[in-house]
Amino acid sequence: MAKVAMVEAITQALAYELEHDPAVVVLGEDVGVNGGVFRATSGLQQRFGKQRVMDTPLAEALIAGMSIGMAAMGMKPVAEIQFSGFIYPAVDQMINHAGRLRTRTRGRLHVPMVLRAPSGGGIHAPEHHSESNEALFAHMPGIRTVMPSSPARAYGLLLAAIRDPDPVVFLEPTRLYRMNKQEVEDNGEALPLDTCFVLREGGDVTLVSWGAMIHETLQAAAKLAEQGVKCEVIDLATVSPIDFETILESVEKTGRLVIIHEAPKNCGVGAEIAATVAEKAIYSLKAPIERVTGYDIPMPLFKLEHDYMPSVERVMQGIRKALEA
Amino acid sequence: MAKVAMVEAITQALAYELEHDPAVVVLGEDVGVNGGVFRATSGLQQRFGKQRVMDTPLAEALIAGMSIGMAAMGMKPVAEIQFSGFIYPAVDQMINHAGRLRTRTRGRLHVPMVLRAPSGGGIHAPEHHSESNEALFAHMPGIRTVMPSSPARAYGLLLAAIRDPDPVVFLEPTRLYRMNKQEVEDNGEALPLDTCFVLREGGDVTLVSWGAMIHETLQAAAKLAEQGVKCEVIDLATVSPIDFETILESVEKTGRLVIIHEAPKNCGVGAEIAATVAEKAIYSLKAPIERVTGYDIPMPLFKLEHDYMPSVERVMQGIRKALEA
Amino acid sequence: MKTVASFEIKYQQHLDPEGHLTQKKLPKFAENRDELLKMYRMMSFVRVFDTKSIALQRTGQLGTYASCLGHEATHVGIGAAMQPEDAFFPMYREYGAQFWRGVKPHEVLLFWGGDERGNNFSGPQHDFAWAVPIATQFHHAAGAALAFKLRGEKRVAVSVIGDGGTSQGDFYESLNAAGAYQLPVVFVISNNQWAISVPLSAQTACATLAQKAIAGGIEGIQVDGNDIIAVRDIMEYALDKARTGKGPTLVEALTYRISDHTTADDATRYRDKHEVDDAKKKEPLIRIRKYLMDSGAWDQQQEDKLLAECAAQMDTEVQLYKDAGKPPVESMFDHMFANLPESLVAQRDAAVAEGQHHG
Amino acid sequence: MKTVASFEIKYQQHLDPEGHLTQKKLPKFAENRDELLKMYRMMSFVRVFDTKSIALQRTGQLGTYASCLGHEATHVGIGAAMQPEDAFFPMYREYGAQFWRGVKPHEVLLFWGGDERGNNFSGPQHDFAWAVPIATQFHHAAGAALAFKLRGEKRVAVSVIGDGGTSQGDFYESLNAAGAYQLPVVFVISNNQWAISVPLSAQTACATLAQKAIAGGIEGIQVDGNDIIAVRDIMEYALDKARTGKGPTLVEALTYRISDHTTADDATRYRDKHEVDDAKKKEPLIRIRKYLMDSGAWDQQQEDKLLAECAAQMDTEVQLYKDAGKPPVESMFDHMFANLPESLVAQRDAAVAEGQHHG
Ligand SMILES: Cc1ncc(C[n+]2csc(CCOP(=O)(O)OP(=O)(O)O)c2C)c(N)n1
Ligand SMILES: Cc1ncc(C[n+]2csc(CCOP(=O)(O)OP(=O)(O)O)c2C)c(N)n1
Ligand SMILES: [Mg+2]
Ligand SMILES: [Mg+2]
Repeated sequence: MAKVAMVEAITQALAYELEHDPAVVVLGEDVGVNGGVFRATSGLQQRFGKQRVMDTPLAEALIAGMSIGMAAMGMKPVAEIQFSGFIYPAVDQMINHAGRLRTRTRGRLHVPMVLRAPSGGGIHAPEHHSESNEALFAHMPGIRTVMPSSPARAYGLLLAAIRDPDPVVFLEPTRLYRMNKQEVEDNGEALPLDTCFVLREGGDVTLVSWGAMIHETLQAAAKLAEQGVKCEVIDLATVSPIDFETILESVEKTGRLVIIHEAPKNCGVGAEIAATVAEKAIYSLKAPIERVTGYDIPMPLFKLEHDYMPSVERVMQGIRKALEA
Repeated sequence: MAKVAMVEAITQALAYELEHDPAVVVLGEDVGVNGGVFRATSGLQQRFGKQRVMDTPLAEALIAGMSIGMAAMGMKPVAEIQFSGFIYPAVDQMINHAGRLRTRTRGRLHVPMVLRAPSGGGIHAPEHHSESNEALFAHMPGIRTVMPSSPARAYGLLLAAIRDPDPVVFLEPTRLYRMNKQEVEDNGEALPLDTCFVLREGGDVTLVSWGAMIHETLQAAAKLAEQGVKCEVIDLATVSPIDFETILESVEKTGRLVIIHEAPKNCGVGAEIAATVAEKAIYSLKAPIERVTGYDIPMPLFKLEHDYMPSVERVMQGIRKALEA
Repeated sequence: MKTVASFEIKYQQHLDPEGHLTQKKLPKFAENRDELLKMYRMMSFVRVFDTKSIALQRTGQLGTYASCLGHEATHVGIGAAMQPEDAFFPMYREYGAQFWRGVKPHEVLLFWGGDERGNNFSGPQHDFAWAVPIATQFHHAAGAALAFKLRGEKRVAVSVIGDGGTSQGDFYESLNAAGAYQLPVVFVISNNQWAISVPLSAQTACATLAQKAIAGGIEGIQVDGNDIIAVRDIMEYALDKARTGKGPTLVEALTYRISDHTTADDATRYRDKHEVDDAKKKEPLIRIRKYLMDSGAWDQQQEDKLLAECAAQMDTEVQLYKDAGKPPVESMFDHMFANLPESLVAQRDAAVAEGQHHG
Repeated sequence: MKTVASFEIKYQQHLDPEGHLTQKKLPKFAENRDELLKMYRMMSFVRVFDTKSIALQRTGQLGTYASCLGHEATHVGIGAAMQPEDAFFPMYREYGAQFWRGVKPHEVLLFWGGDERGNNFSGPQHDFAWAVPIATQFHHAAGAALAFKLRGEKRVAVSVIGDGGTSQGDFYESLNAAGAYQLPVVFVISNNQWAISVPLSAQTACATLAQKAIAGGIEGIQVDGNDIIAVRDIMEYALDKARTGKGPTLVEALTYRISDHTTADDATRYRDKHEVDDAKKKEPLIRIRKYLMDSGAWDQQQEDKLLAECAAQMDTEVQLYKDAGKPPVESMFDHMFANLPESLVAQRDAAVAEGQHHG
């Protein structure tokens, strides 16, 4: 089995579903002959034709809105937004329609669509190409928000997202697109949504993260292991709705929680996790919950992007603080 | 001094600034001769003319984007979005430009605009007319989000918002527009932004709320006072950035915190407050922090809206839970 | 400078405000009296529905309601031209089109009465519910049309927008995409001259709204929206064109909002009485009734009978609406997702308990 | 059906690809050789800048960079027609216009080099920085124009968008608002035939992009965007019109993106070599150089000297860019608000400490 990078795993998942489900179509800006600016749809139009893999006019509200219309008519559109910093024109359609159509019609219509977007920083990109905005979608009722952190999870979760009968926002960390290749069996097996993945077990402190920051988190855990600290690392994966069961179980065991995310801190997904854990497991907590996050500023241009994004060092500091308290 | 309702206090603040600052203009859908669908701009066009109080074409992205252009050229636009459920097309302009222009240009340009919108439920309105979406804006760097809860605070905070050199999203609880008239001196005195207001002092439990829910919160506090429970009630007022100093001081005193908001719970502003308090004041906490909030569903049509919105009863239950823990 | 492109916008009318034919040749359907009568009956019912709904609102038995007074020809004309397998994407006042397609009047009342069950209606199951956020529905129609085209189905998506709605970006994006993909879609502008208090002249510098089609590279046609014959004629033309793969059309129906914007609005604040009086003379029922009577297809006795029937039917519908009661609390949660996540199960249970608590 | 509106789109060209005049009468500025030479010099510098910037990116000394190869006439034409007090709202590749207005080349390099200080530039202080989110800048231009109009200033806002950008709702909303308010604004479409990999024919069914003006009820003109004389001519016309209160214009400049979309793109994946070769024959420098040489205003010696000067100037600018170093960590925070909130002060201090920690 060949090792694949995350972006290839995504292409494989798309190809698998295009091949096995005639209702699936891929659409977005430059997803056709160009195969997407990150090549996530590379070769798909050539293989499945222009009826299945379609370039769209340059309009994100249109991409989301047309996907809703197609989905309600029984198709399964997998739409790409070129970068998550350009997803905002689609917000209206997502919150006012994608997340509401099923409940608005009391189940008569539903929206099996996926809105994919590369997300996050660290790739030396121009302004607006490095945004982390999962919290905006997490706050929207009726929508699932998913962020994979490895090729295998990207493959399995994307399959699940496409097959799910409800809308999923699928944010792909660009920084991981070509990192850490992995063997991924292209067998069409989906991974479960609404479930965390425990990537490393340990009894001293629980680390919850998602997307690209999983890597700084795992590195920090590995470094601390050398010093005898046993971290439990949880990949949130489905950012909303959150699988609190897994997190609470871990915190009950460790008594300490550090949440790591790249997005701004204020009202981020980390806030929800901290708030819920503080509510449900306060008596298990041996220390205040730490959040190691991006700052409450826009992602700066790239000369400073590494001063914005949590480094392994910052993650370790956060963990030490939680351990020492 | 005549008593005025919140909507009149808002009109007065707008009139005051229109009169005293030639840079101020009011714009939006139906704000002109019609005076806004809630009459918040009633009489202003008649008084200040069509050059100062302007109807716009029906396009929210345009309203926000033009306001940014005007503001950067030295005007102080106060734009109205007809209902906060229709604010989403403006999200792109707010997050990608209003909140970034100053830092993008390293201070060369800035955006002294206000984006006003009626917000929240309880007025028996059609779909999309009862939304609480302050958390979306709270998560956006570079933007202040303010929600008044009384005529006097609406007057003083709106003046402050208009005078502030940076963008402010000003969400007005429709449910309060005509409730609880109050004497408000039309003296042009602004209230401070970035500051909570302590509406009721008490040592047993801290209640933090904002907007319309302040009223259920105050009612709950009053009822519990009859039973000898002393609640401290804090009006958050500036929803972002949050004045944690006031909140932490109170929690250090009471040891118990209940947060009440109408918006959905998941990643709401309540999550941020709970997370930060749990981080900074965990050793003062005598009980888990309670959140009494809307559910993670869209505001239902009005037959069920009161089953969605936290009632006085639900607030009291939340407080009792915090007290009994 | 040389001219590199030129465009024309055409206008269609068959019946003038006096009920006289303005063209010699009638469209085929209009030669069939039964068909004309069927449309007239529906227009009449819609008017009764409208009057009664406003009365319900005024007496506290309905929430805010958007009247369709004056739009009957546009709405019924759209509905009558469509096939059941076509898909409809309304804004919020096209009851005439919806009733024609099988939506029940009490279902419309339920919606304005604050009850989502009204959207789980008896019309075609693929039809969309109202789109309150202005112009967003055009994208859904474009997407549905794309689905039909990709699957090779001979179905057409039809959506309606107001004159105010043509200022929204979504409107233009859809027109452009419909042109680029040559979608089987018909976009209708119900140009009733006002967007709440904003008159068309303040909304745009355009002389016609049909000309906005030029920006999408598609055909735009203006039609007398108070003339049921012209509306159905042009809609049939556009639907047939779409169905046979010849691309999208933008139809501007010229009509007038005789009522307030909604029951929450008071149009006397911003609108001249004379303008409204004038519009009342050109409204759609007068002319078709006159035409039918002049041509011997209709008389006062039939008219009286029809109105009585409409009133009776409406009474039944109002009763159905009132009998619906309050939906169960859990219904707010049950249709959020196909598979309700744990956190929502917990919230649902809490809400139900709370609901029982308060009775 | 009667015709109720008709429209025409005109096209302007003075210099054909061979450098021959296509019209007898030249615009006034073009009779002034010094002015033509000034524009030519700037176009030449821009090309040197472009070549060098791509080289910097290829050697890891610059981030992703958007080339302007082939757009020099459009960009310089826009800049040359504007007044300093006018306001410019660029997209992201109009260096020619920006340099003309006083932005320094090293400031542009700073931006693409990942440094916001490039946006605190030496051009007019009211000019906007790049707008990377496509089409959003049109609203800013409309707003600025509204400010100018309300204050009675004789200033014009000018914004540029790409052919792909004309599919965005914001584009149309601005055109419509500019028409409705009769704003002093000039909107320019830099139609370089491609939006990354999407050719114009897939972007829209429109034969011209200028015709999109019709949807806003404003004038639309097409111009040969590779002809510096025609671009400046039409821009002067549109600016004068706006400045004298006669309303907005949409100018479509027909040009071609000879380069990849950006240095992150590889156009050979999706674009035919022959098309590019063909475009190279029609590019803007050849024809104006030929015209100047034919008319005796320019010779090879001057050309060689100019290129040497441009190279030297560019070296200086590159050095300034490189010397800028990394901005201080606190600069990410210091311009968030006029009055930094407490929470940000704390975050700033933490970030600075962290930065020092890592050196
Ligand atoms: C996006 C959005 N903005 C604002 C509103 C509030 N609103 C409801 S109807 C209306 C006017 C619509 O006018 P028009 O499009 O002409 O349709 P009409 O009501 O006249 O049929 C407005 C502004 C809305 N529903 N959606
Ligand atoms: C809103 C938005 N969506 C997507 C992008 C990504 N993107 C950058 S440039 C581009 C193509 C632009 O094409 P065009 O408007 O023709 O301008 P050109 O680059 O050809 O000058 C795209 C899709 C963006 N910057 N903004
Ligand atoms: Mg209207
Ligand atoms: Mg282009």
